[in-house]
Amino acid sequence: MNALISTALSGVVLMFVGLFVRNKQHIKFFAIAAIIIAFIANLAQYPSVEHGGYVMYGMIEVTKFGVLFNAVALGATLLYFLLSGSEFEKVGEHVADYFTLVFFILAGISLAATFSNLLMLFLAIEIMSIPQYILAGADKKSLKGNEASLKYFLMGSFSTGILLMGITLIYGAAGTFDIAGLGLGTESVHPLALCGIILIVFALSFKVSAAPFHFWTPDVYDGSPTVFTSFMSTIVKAGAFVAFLRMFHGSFAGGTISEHWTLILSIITAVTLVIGNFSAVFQQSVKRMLAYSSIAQAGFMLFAVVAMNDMGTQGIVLYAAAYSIATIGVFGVLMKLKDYTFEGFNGLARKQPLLAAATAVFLFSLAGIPVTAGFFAKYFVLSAAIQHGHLLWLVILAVLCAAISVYYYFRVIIAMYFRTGEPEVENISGGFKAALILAVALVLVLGLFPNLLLCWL
Amino acid sequence: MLTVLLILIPFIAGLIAFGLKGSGPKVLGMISSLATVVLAIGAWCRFRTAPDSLNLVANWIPQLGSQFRVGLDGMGVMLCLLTAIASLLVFITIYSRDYEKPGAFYGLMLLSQAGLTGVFTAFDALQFYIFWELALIPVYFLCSLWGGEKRIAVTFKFFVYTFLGSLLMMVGIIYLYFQTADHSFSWSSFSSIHLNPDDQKWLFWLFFVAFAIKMPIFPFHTWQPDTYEQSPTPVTMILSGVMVKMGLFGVIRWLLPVIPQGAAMWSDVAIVLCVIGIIYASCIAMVQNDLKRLIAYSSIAHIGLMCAAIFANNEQSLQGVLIQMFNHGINIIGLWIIVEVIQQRLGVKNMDQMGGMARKAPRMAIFLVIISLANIGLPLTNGFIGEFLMFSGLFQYNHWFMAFAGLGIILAAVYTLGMIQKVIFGESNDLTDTTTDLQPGETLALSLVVIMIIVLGVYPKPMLDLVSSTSEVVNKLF
Amino acid sequence: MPVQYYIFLSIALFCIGVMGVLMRRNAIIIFMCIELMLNAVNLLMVSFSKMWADAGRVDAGSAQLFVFFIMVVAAAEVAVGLAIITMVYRNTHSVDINILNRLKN
Amino acid sequence: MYTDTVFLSATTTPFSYFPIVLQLIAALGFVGITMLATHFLGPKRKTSDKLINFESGIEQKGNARQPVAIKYFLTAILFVLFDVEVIFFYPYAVNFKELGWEGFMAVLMFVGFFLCGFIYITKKGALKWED
Amino acid sequence: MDWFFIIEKVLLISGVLVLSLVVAMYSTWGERKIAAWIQDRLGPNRAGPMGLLQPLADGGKLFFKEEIIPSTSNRFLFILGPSIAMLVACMTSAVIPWGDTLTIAGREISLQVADVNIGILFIFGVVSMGVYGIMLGGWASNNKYSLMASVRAASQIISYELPMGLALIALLMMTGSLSLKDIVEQQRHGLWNVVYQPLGFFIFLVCAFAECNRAPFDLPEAENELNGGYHLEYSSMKLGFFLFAEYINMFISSALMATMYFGGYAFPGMDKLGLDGNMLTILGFLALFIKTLVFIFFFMWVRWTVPRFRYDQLMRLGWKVMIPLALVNMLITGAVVLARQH
Repeated sequence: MNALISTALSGVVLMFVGLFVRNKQHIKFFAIAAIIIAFIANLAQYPSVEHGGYVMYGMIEVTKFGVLFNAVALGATLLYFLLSGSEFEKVGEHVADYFTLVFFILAGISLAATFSNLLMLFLAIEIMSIPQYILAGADKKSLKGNEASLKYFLMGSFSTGILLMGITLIYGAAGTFDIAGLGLGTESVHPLALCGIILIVFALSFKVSAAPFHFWTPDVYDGSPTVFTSFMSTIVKAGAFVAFLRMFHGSFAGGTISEHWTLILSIITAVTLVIGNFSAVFQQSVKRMLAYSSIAQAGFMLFAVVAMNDMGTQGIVLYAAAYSIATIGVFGVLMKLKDYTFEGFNGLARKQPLLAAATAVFLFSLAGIPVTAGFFAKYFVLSAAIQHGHLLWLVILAVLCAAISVYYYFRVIIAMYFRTGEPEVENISGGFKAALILAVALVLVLGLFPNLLLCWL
Repeated sequence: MLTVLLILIPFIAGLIAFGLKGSGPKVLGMISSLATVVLAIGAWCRFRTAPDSLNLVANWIPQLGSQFRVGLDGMGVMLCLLTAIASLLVFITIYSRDYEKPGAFYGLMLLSQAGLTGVFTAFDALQFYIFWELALIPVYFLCSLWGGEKRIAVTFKFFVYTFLGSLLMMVGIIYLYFQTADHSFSWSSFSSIHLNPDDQKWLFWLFFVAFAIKMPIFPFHTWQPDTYEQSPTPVTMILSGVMVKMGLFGVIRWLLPVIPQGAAMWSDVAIVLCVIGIIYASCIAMVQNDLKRLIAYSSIAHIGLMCAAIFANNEQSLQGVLIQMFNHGINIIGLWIIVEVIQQRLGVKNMDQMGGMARKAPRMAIFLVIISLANIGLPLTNGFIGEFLMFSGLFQYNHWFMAFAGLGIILAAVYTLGMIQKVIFGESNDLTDTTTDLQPGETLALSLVVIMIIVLGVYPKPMLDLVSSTSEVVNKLF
Repeated sequence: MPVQYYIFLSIALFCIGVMGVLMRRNAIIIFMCIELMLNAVNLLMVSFSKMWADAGRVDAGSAQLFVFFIMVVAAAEVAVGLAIITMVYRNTHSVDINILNRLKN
Repeated sequence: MYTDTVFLSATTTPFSYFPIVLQLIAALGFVGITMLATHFLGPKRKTSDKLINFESGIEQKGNARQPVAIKYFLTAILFVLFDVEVIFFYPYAVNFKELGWEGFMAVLMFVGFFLCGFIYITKKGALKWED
Repeated sequence: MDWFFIIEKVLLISGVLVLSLVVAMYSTWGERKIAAWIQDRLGPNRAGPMGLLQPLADGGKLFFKEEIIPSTSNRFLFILGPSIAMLVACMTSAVIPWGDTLTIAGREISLQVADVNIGILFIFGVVSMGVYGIMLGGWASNNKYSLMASVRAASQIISYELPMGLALIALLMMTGSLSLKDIVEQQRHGLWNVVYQPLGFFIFLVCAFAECNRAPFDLPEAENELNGGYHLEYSSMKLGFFLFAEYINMFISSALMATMYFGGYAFPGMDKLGLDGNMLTILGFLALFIKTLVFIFFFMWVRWTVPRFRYDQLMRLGWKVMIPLALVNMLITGAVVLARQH
């Protein structure tokens, strides 16, 4: 709740800061200060929910999980600002507006983590989505950016329509929007509710870019300004997943109802894993590879939704943190390079050992190699699926895909360390290096002691 | 505490080494490996008096029931000792060499040593898995950075193979975790699970594939000759001397006690695979002209025999395997040292271009002969006792298997002697005429190897005593 | 009138919208089809609200409030969408989404 | 803040709109008949010069269907946004006596955000028509 | 189905439509006369006494003029534009209560076509459609002036819809009903709304001027800039529709203002006269009609008195003055009503 209010207000404040402050560096500092305040405000709420959450006006349910997830999202955004905040001004003139939009997205994410009503689900999804359409097209001159923006907008609002239809049908069956009170799982399933659930699955799959609804993802992520791709493909995606998770755990779990959608969702998961990983292998540009990798990672995060147990809930928090930090880090380094192809990384280790080492750690984390946060993230979601009992085939498939993922992540490592070349790198500031080291430290600490994060849950 | 030190010393030394320049890393590596050897011997002594003092449990991730749980049993002590000795031998051998970026090279070597020791001391499944992976990463970088021409593709294949295997193992570990009564990853909880046979049937493969890739066993072996060939020889020493033992170790520590019925159900299949591997590898080794590949294939054959013996399911064979793990490690490292020497002198790996080296380098020739003989298990060398025990165990299990595996040893004699023939005898040529004999460091390393070969060949009892406890325990559970 | 009529009507409208989105190539028309989908949802939402109100639920008005929110969000989408389409038009002089696909290579 | 208020009293039934339908039919009829009548009544002497567009008597230049100034788009978009915000006041205005001061404060906050947006667009120059 | 009900409604609808048309026709005459009076001229005086037949002659002329559809225009939309404009103008009168009920042969006949509970919203919705007529007409002509004018008109109309809506919300807060009938009945038993809502009325008035494209907001038709505006290419009755629609809109706006702020068919002391229902209803209708005519006169008076705004002035007035003013009005109304409640 605090996170929601503070991020929304920060957004408004930043909007006005942009009107009166001309210095872009100062705007960035404002944004960083705002995110720190939001982070602290969010944590300040923790004691009140430590022994059980509470519902506000039947709309928002503040829980430990919500607060923790918000902390992860805000923390990751802080890191994102530290690493890539100065890239904002390269996109266009309206730096403060970009920050504002990021804050609005964060407000959407905090809503997604705490909603207890279908209305709030809808609003959360939309508050997250609409600013993204703008961010995707922030570079008005770039045709690719235009394309990304238009495509994202059309696909996004299409899926919104589907989501709404799903919500309406469920309302028709249940008569309430309260996710705890839908009561669909108890008796035989109303056909309207069934259609509604399927539509919601489709719509949310769109939002989290799960196959076969992923087709917009590569183009959008590739076409958008890199600095925003970094944000969209990480924190926002995690936010959408949390919405997904809350929705399905909150109201569709248990009883006969879960049988109906578990199968669909597990097939979606499988397809997502396969398509994401196999397509990523064939990419020539690191940015596009990361776009496909985000699809692949979405496949892993879907496990948490399918499995419906505590392990999955813990897993999604950890996964969100691990995946976001690592990907933001990789993007942060990527933006310092001129050439986004794999060849652009050739010989980076010799020229910028720190950057190369940090990237390697991030990629290890993405691949799920132990002692990085990514390992425990994968560990948790796979455990969740194994605990579920009927998803072993999916787990085996996931493991095979994880092995494939090594291929494309390691291409970057190979380029950096084992090939020779003269990468064109921008000047690296001390602040950037410090932020990078912080990110690496986070990845490693979470990789060794995931309970530092999970003990809050 | 001693056990933790065994991991920590190379780990910290490795990290420090990254920052050092010039001959700093060399010295540091030497000091660290000496210290670990001393510690490992200390652990051995401690194991005879107070084995429990080697175990340590500390909280790690309470939510998961995973603990930092290290300990040493007989096998563990032996393998830690092997690891320590191997790295000492490697460092002695390459002391006079200068590698590009020595800090990184020595750092990675030491880190891999730490990872290996971690694997051998882990008594918590999750921790075991993590060390299992960690041992791999430094080796991957070592091979890719300092290896031969085709190093990138080859080591990548190696990495993906083993990574896939270990992921499958992770699935198995998680599954077993949910079967434990107290939701714990500890070895004792794992080994006291009562799994129904159906589960054991498929769980076996999840683990076995991971271990089989690492060893490697017949259909999973394709990464191995390429990798051995392309890696820098010091890395190959670690790979073949210690790293492949991870697979065997895994089977003995984590497969047999945890999934006994599964292992029993599939033991025939496993042994058949091993025997095919033995004969296949031996045959290829016979026609092999490349020295490194020849030794690589011979290693496949030996490991196949060891693996077959594990599944032979009796105490004798198991004891044989355990002792052979150590001895094979020593022998193969000895062989690789010589290969390294030859390669460094001649710059070629092709045996056709060698010949007549006995005249120019008599000391090396002598060492090569002794070590080769030990490798084929001649009596009074260390290889004999292990192979003898394994064969007799295998014989008890099934005559035919034993017969086919025995064929392997005959073939081994053929190609090993062929190799000796080609390398050190025969006509010398322009290339070999310029060669020089061993340098002091190399002599020291090889002398240590030969001393161990002979001591253990003549008096293997301490080693047998050391591992007997393990073989008894495992065999009871099996 | 029975609620089924409304259900069928709005589902028909919704399907027309979906078909339009999937088959048309003009960005503006696709956009209009999306709006049609949203309006179909609004209609259905209100009819369900009436249905549940007749069934005696006191909180059936919440569905009507939902409609307000849908309209607001739709308006926000319109604002952003039109801006994007204008931007694209100014850069490419076309709103055909196939042209955009050609730009990719 | 869900209340159990059903927006608008339920005295109006669909039947109340029936006269409006009648009026629509009447208006349609009037428009249609007049259109047809004028079509048939007027003379038809078409020449090509008569049918070209009027451009103050000079030669026609270019196409009229050109993009107009972006300001107009901006106005349209802003209208959509603000109009929808205005829509929110309607249900409030109908029920505001029951909602009392608490509701008034909520609306005050809403108006505050409304004004924030308003000031923002003003400051950004979106409403500036003088060049 | 009650046939009498249908007959009664059909009659009423015909009456209302004819009334609107006649008022619109004679508004043109009135406008010219008033203009002449203000400018010290005579105005139309040839056709009939005082030129009273002039509107009929104009109407006849429009019918018999040649219908020209420019070759480059979009034929369908070109015809659709004026049709929509006229249709919309005819529809708004449906919810205005022209009087109380008449009792004929025991039947209560309401002088309101339809008393729906969303009356104001209905008018709002229908009026918003009017902009389509202008926009389509201007765009379909394929003429630069027309397009410019229609874009201007659209911008202007939508800009002034916002303060208009906000002004109505303030009214709504006081009355608590969107039904025009309810609003009139409340004024009948109390004071006219203009007393409570002077600011609101002012805002509504200004917006009504802008919505009707009347001077000083007649930029879409600014002859000296745009050659006649959005109906530049139109001729015959299609042009007539645009012109008529404008006058009908003016009439309806006047009636609406009279209804919402000046008591509609109610006049002070009407309940004390002691007349019977039917008589009172007729008097009420007359009262409304007179109020409406006064507003129409006001419209014309302003047109010939105040000069036209510049476009930037127009937009600035709409956005930067009217909207904040309307918001403030709304908040003050809310606060006062709530304070009086307790």
